[in-house]
Amino acid sequence: MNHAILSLVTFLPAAGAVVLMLMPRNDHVLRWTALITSIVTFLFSLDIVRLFDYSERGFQSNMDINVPWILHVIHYHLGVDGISMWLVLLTTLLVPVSVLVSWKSIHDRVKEFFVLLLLLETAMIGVFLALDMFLFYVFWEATLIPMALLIGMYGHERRVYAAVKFFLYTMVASVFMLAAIIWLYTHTHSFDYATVRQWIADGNANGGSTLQWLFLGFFIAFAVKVPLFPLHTWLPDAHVEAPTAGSVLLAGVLLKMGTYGLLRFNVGMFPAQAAANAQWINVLAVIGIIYGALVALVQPNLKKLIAYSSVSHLGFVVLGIFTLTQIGTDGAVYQMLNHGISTGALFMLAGMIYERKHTYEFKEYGGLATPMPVYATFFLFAVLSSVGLPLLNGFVGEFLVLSGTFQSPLPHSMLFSILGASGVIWGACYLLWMYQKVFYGQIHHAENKGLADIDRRERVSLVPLVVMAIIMGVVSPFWMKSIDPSVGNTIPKAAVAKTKACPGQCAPAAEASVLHKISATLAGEKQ
Amino acid sequence: MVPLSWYLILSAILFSLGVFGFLLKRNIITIFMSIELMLNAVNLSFVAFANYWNTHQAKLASGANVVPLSGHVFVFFVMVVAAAEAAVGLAIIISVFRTRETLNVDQVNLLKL
Amino acid sequence: MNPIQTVDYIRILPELVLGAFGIIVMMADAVLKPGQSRKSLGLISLVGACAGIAATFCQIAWMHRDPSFTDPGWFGMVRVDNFAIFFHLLIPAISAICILASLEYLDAQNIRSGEYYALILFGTVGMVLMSSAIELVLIFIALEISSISTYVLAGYRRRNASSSESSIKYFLLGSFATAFFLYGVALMFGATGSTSIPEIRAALAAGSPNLLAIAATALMIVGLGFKVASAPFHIWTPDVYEGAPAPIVALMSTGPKAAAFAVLLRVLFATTQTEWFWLIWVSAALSMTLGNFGALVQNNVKRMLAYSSIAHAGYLLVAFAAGGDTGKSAAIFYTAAYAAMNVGAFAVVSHFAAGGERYVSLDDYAGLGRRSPLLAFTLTIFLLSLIGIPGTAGFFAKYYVFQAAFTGHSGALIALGIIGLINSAVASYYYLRLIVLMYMREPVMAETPASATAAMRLALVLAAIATIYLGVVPNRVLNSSQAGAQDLDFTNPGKIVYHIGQPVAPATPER
Amino acid sequence: MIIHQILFIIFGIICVAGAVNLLVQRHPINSALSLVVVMASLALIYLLLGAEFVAAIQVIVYAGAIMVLFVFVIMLLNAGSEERTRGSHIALFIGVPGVVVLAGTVAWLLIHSGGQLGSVQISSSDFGNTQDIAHLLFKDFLLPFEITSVLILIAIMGAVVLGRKES
Amino acid sequence: MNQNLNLWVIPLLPLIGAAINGLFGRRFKNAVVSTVALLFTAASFVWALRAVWTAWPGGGISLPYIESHGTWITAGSFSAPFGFYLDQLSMIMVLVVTGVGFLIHVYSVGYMAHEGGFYRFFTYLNLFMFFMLTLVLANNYLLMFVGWEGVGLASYLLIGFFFQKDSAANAGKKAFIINRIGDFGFLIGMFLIIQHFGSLNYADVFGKIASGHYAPELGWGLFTAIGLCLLFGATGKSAQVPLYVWLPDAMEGPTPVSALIHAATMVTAGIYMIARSHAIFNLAPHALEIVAIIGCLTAIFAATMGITQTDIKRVLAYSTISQLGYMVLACGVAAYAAGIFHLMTHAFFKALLFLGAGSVIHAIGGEQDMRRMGGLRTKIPITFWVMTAATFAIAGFPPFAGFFSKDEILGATFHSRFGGPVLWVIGVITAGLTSFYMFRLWFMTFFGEYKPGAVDEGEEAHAASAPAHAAHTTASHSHGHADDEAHGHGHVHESPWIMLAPLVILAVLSVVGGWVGIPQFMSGGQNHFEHFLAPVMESGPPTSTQAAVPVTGNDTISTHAGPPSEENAGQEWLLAGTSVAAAVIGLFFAWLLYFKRRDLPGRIATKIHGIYLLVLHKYYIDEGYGAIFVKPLLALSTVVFWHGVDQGIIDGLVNGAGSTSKGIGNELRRMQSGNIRSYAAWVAVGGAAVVAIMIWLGVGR
Repeated sequence: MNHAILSLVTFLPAAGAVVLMLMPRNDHVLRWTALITSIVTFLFSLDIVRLFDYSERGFQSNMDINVPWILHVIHYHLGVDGISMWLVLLTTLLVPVSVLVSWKSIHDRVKEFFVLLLLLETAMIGVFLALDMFLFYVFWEATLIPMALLIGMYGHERRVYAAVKFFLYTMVASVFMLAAIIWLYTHTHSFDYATVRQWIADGNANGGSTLQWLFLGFFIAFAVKVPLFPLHTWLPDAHVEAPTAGSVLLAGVLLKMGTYGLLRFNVGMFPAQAAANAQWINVLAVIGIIYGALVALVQPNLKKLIAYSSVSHLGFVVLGIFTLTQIGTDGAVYQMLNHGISTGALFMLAGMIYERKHTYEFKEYGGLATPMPVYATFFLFAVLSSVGLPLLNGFVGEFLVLSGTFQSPLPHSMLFSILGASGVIWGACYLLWMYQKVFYGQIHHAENKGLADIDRRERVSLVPLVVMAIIMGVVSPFWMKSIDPSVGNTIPKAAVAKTKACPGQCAPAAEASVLHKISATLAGEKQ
Repeated sequence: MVPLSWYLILSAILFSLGVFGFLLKRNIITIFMSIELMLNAVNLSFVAFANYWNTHQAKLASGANVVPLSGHVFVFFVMVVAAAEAAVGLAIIISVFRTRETLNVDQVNLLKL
Repeated sequence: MNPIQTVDYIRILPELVLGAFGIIVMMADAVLKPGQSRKSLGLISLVGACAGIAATFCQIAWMHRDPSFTDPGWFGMVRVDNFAIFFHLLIPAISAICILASLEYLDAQNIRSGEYYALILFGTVGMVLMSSAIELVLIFIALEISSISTYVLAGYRRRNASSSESSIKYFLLGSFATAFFLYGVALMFGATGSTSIPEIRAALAAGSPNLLAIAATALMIVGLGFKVASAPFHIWTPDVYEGAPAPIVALMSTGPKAAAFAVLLRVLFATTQTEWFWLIWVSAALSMTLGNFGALVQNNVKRMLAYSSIAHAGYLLVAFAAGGDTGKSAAIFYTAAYAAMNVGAFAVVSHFAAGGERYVSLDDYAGLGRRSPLLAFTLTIFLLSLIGIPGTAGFFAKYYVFQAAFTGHSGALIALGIIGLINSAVASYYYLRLIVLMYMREPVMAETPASATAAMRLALVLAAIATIYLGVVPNRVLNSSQAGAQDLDFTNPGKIVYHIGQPVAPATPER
Repeated sequence: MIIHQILFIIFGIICVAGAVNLLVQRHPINSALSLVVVMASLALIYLLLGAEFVAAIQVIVYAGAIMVLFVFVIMLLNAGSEERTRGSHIALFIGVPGVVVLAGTVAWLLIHSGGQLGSVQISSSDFGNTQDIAHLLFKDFLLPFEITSVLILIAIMGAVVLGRKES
Repeated sequence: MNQNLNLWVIPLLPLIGAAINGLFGRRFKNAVVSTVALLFTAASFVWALRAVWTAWPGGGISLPYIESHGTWITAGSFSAPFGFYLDQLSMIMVLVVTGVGFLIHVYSVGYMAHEGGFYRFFTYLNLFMFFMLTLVLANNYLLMFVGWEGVGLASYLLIGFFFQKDSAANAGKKAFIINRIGDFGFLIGMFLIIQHFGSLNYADVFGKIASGHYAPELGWGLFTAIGLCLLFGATGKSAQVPLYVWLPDAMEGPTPVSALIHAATMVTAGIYMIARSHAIFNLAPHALEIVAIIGCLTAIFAATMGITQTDIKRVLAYSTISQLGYMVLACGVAAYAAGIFHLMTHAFFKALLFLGAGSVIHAIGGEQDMRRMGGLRTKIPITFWVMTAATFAIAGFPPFAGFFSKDEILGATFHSRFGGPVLWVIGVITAGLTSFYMFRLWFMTFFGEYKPGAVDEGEEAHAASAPAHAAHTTASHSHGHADDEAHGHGHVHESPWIMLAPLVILAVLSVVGGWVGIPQFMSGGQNHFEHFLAPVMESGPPTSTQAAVPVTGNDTISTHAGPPSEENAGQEWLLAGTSVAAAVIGLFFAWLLYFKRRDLPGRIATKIHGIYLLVLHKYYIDEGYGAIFVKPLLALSTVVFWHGVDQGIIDGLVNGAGSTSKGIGNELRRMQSGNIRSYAAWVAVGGAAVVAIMIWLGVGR
């Protein structure tokens, strides 16, 4: 049973999708079936937590499943560690919520919608659990279709452009990853993550330039998904046009697939390259943080603003991962979960107002706190969680990321940390600006006066996220005790040590000299 | 004694003339005839090579003798195929002529781009 | 003692069965009234195609009984080995699905002549024979059988100008290319003294590089390259596919192509790979690029799929360039995968085209996801497979090809692999366009598409199942293709990988 | 043996001349007749090569049957002189040079390897006799021979299908 | 020591109150809401009293008392607990916060009685209490940061309480964002501390500093860097130059909020933080110097701006900034105890002033413009008297509370090497200005004639030239008090007792609150306050650091702990006298200009029109920030980043790649001319190429 749990969680939604496909088109029944399927999946996924063995730093051997699939080299290999476990749970949590939020907003082609949603869930879970690179790629690509269809079929005016852009961007990028995977296979004759990782660690790859290319192959695929500046332009379009559930899952889970990949593959498999490339990647991450925030600041459209805020937030995650420090990476993983919760909630809230107003433009809003106080309160929670208010989840991640960056031995990381920390200012700027635009002031549009506040179903769908935001903000060790060892198992030790050893570039030394300079100057003044 | 290469070059010339015919003639039937010309050129090569192998009795890699006459047999089959092609080809030409009222290939260009 | 033994007849059993059914169809046609629907003939021919598959199973049974079965038969004319068996199963299956798709199509186009099915069956005879023939004479004749039948079938909508144009173009250019092929055969005969592939192989392996043989190979590549529609000999494809009846395009884009690839495999790997490596490299790169970029701007579904088929020929040639057991095996597997998805796609096209093939523009596909969910769904599967989305035949086939390319560890091959991967990403755009139209646009076509007949549904479901099967659990087929690849060198007696009613022996890990 | 060379040159020139005439003539009938000339002289060259059987069927099947079919169709369709339309610049400006290159390469190759190949001669009179061919055809090449029936069947059927009047 | 104080209860109680009111308050009656809020605040106060009582120095508990309740954040080697910390410093803070906080809660029940969103108000207020208590009770910087950010949030919510008013919403947002800018500095400071001390716990950090467990070659520069970062944080929270701009706008909030958050408690968090980190600052004399300068600058700068304001709450706001400047100055001269002392007294009298102002506003129906007041002395006598006490206290008249604390600071400034006479002079001038504008307020509000609806003739022209200001005053009309409009003008009434009682208590405290810290030279005994805090403040730098930091002699970082010697007593008296004199001068001018010769201000204003306008518009700092930071940033984001980079370059490239591909496709398909001969030509050319390439390569081989 233990060995089946991962497969069960992965394929239960797909099974549900098949059942849905065969059911008659009774929308109500379909909705309930989808909801029940996703909730049952969530409950099963809780069992993973129950079975989790905290004494094991790497992948959990008690849940591991590894059977030959194609030609004895491609395996059906699922495994979970402290990093992927929570991402799976995030997925299984967000899907029922997405089902709820689509309850009424989807009234046309309901069956297709839920089928796609559940298929998407299977693919997403699979991405996090797959330990065979071929299988990983299969799931990775499998997320594309349902998502693109969700955007394209149920989206808004420019949905087709957005769907195609999303699809092509990610498709083109993941091709490079496929090339890298195949290359690795042809040299290692294995797709197994651990095997290949060991092969590289043993120094079997001849020459750093090959590894550099492989690193880049994986990196491009993940960077687009994250999305890292300057590969982010698909995101605003996709988000704005996507239906609410699509946005929630896109921001909540799909983007995490990118950062998860960066951590698992780019850092986990190519530690030396990760250290060598961390510089410019961190530059991009920091640009992403600031750039995303600044562009978010001037968006006239609610969803676009949230989309750009994702660019900014995911910049933190990437920054944390490529500090290659325990603290920074812990924070990054935690931030992945946080972002899923808070941005997921924001998109749901945006969807609820869209259902009432059929627009995301700020100029159509204003003063909504008066007719919709409960809604405004939920929104405030999501905003604060996103802003990174202490005791809510966002803070823990951001703090750890920045703190880790600050202490990273990589060169210039202090500067990155300081620039990244300016993100806390930008975050407040655009989110409060948004909140004010939507909720404060007088009501300018007469029809807004009569807007109905959110109903019971909508509250039910929001409550889990709000509760999670608080719990994760207060008792983060509950998560950290499993994340921390797994991160320690993933991030390189040798690579960082190596960087540390390099003369002249070593950060503490550089920083020491800076401080020394300051003190010398000040001393000179004094004398 | 005629050098083999003479025959082969004659064959190549005829083949090229056939290709030129295809490229330059406008009438579909003539183009088809050009193809026949090409096939004839090939036949000439076959026969010449058959004669050559007959002159130079050699062993194949597998140890069997070279069978020079298989060149002749090949020519025989080429002719059969040419005949069959001619039947079908001319039927197609008739069919084209029925729908287009022309035999000029330059005017048979409905499908393009 | 009769030099022709029973086993020799078994070696051509599928051809015999198919031919017999072809003749039955012809005879039965004469019995039917002129204006009557030819559905019954279609069913007979369907049985024939299935009987062809059954005959192949009979061959497999013989294979188990008689180890000498895989020896050349008919005085060195045919060799029914794992390689041939693969295509003996594949090609009649393609024909069967095409026949299923034709049942409805012929009625819709008001075509009432039973020769159609007979031609398909006879063409299948040629194709099947191409895969087992190891003598250039027989290959040539088999090639002509399959070609001539498709020339005729392409022009089957006789009242339609574009159909006959398609036919004449195919015919003239096909004959033109055949002449090149023949010229190559002639030179090869001159160079080696034989037209038997094993002999040629042995001669070339033994002797020093022979310019005449090289020229011969080049000319044969021209002829066969034309048949498989690889650049720069692809030029006929879009026009012919556009004009020909849709089910026939389904057939000729897969069946004769698969057979031609089989011949190409037999011929090319009988010669020295280094001689044609760069040629195939360039051809593969060109095919992929020209095909995909050409398809980007098409507005006619059939034309678009024609360009896509050029591109897929390119992917297949990557496997040729890669060579080695993996490369050959990848090429063999690709033919099957491509057949599954492309037959399906054209079957859907033939359904939606309706009478007179009116609706073949991309825009006509708008909103089909709503109007014909099943057909749109299956077409989506085929398109996804053509894109190369994991879980479908197209993905695994492509993956396998690129894996073969990377296995070479040579810069040129890796470069080719990368070109291929980028191309497949570009290609996703135009396939996606169709999906987008079906699911994300509202219908513009006033006419509601007719619902598909049971036969059509069956055809689509079968093709879809094959597509998914090859993508998810390709082990069985992979084993066969690997064994087939090993049989291409004619030396080993060939281990038997086909089993009837027995579990598949575990395949050896690829190295 | 100089006589062989002289005969080859004569027939070769006739062949080429006929082929060129095929290109030059504008009426298909004239082209067809030129082709007959080519085929006939080729038959004679076959004889020079000792291929009596092939020479015979060249005349009977090719020059006889096939060309008659051509002439028949030309007459049937009442094809006139061909118009000098300018349909394809590519054929002229790319195709022709291409073919020149092709022919040049092949010719160079043949001359180059001609030395290795040596010469041909009319060998012992029993080479290429019908009996040997028959042995070959009905034993070694039995399968192709039989399969040809399918080819011909298809050809007949195709011709019938395409040529048949619309019902 | 073994006794468990359960400090965690103190912040938790208001949180429970906030939760109850927040979740269910909408269905409660106002009475229930206020009961809940008051109950939990009072309980918190009582618990705090109990804790302080138990832990009082000399009791059974050794200070600092630390308790820990599990881990909040942990990652790698780093971890931060939910831990609480009680020493003399936090005792004072916790009592001030809960005490004043409770009084203001009581007051609010009356003040907010007629406002919408009653439950919301008390939810926020309780939430604020929770965060503020977390801030002062935390045992590590990270938890302090929780409170730090949290009070910012509460402030945001409460400033924007009347969210339908754009100005209120804007002010809330501005407060939060500017606080965030400060928080940024705090964060960096924390990163530096983690990096070098591996922990954020006070005990660890200060312990390591005390024992010299830090890299000596880093020490000095490091502490300067940390100090400056923390100072930056403090400038945000405590409204110092250059980040003070949010505080005047924060007056958009209800008046009790201004009293509690923007006068008594939250804004003093920065001072608390600096005092808490004195161990770090003591090792960073340059940072201290900058602290002192910023404090002094803020004090005088804000005081000048206070002079021209006509909105009663804004005057108090600038006054608050100015007083906070004093406190920061005190910290800057290492007189932390004096800073905390002033913090405490200021909490009493400034809270009182705000509440009094609230009472005035309440009395006259929501009017905040002092030019429309006057003569209220008789109409609301109790308010008048308590306000008088507070005014004298802030102006620094002995024996009011403000005198002692201010004098303490000025004295320390004079003696300190960081301060010296220059800063002292500025401080004294500021004291004079404080006195002036406070008595200006006093006279304008309570003396003369009551003139509702009027604008002083003398200032009318200038008021008109300040449209923003005018708009503000009209806007304040329209806020929640609109329903009081009926009994607004001409129907001036004293506030109910629920509002007056806190006023009275605070008034008493304003008078006597300073007596706990009567300096030695006056009383002859010891300065009790300073003595009380001494154990905290003296746990400063050990002498061993001297070697590591040669440029900073131990004398420079004296903590102003030692009592001045007998010979200095005269000088002390002189200094005290000077500051009192300054206050008297201020009082005189205020009397002259706003009581005796009420036409004079207008005439002076016209005479020095430029300067007047400059000051009236607060030196155009807001506009300057707008022009220098906000507008260019928005333009940059819109034009360059969004339209330029995003849509122009990146999407341009992406879409360009698409259209280029299509273009290539279009070119390529021209090959497909439809002409068979052309096709044959391609095949032939292809064939030629194939043969040629293969032969060529074959020959080459």
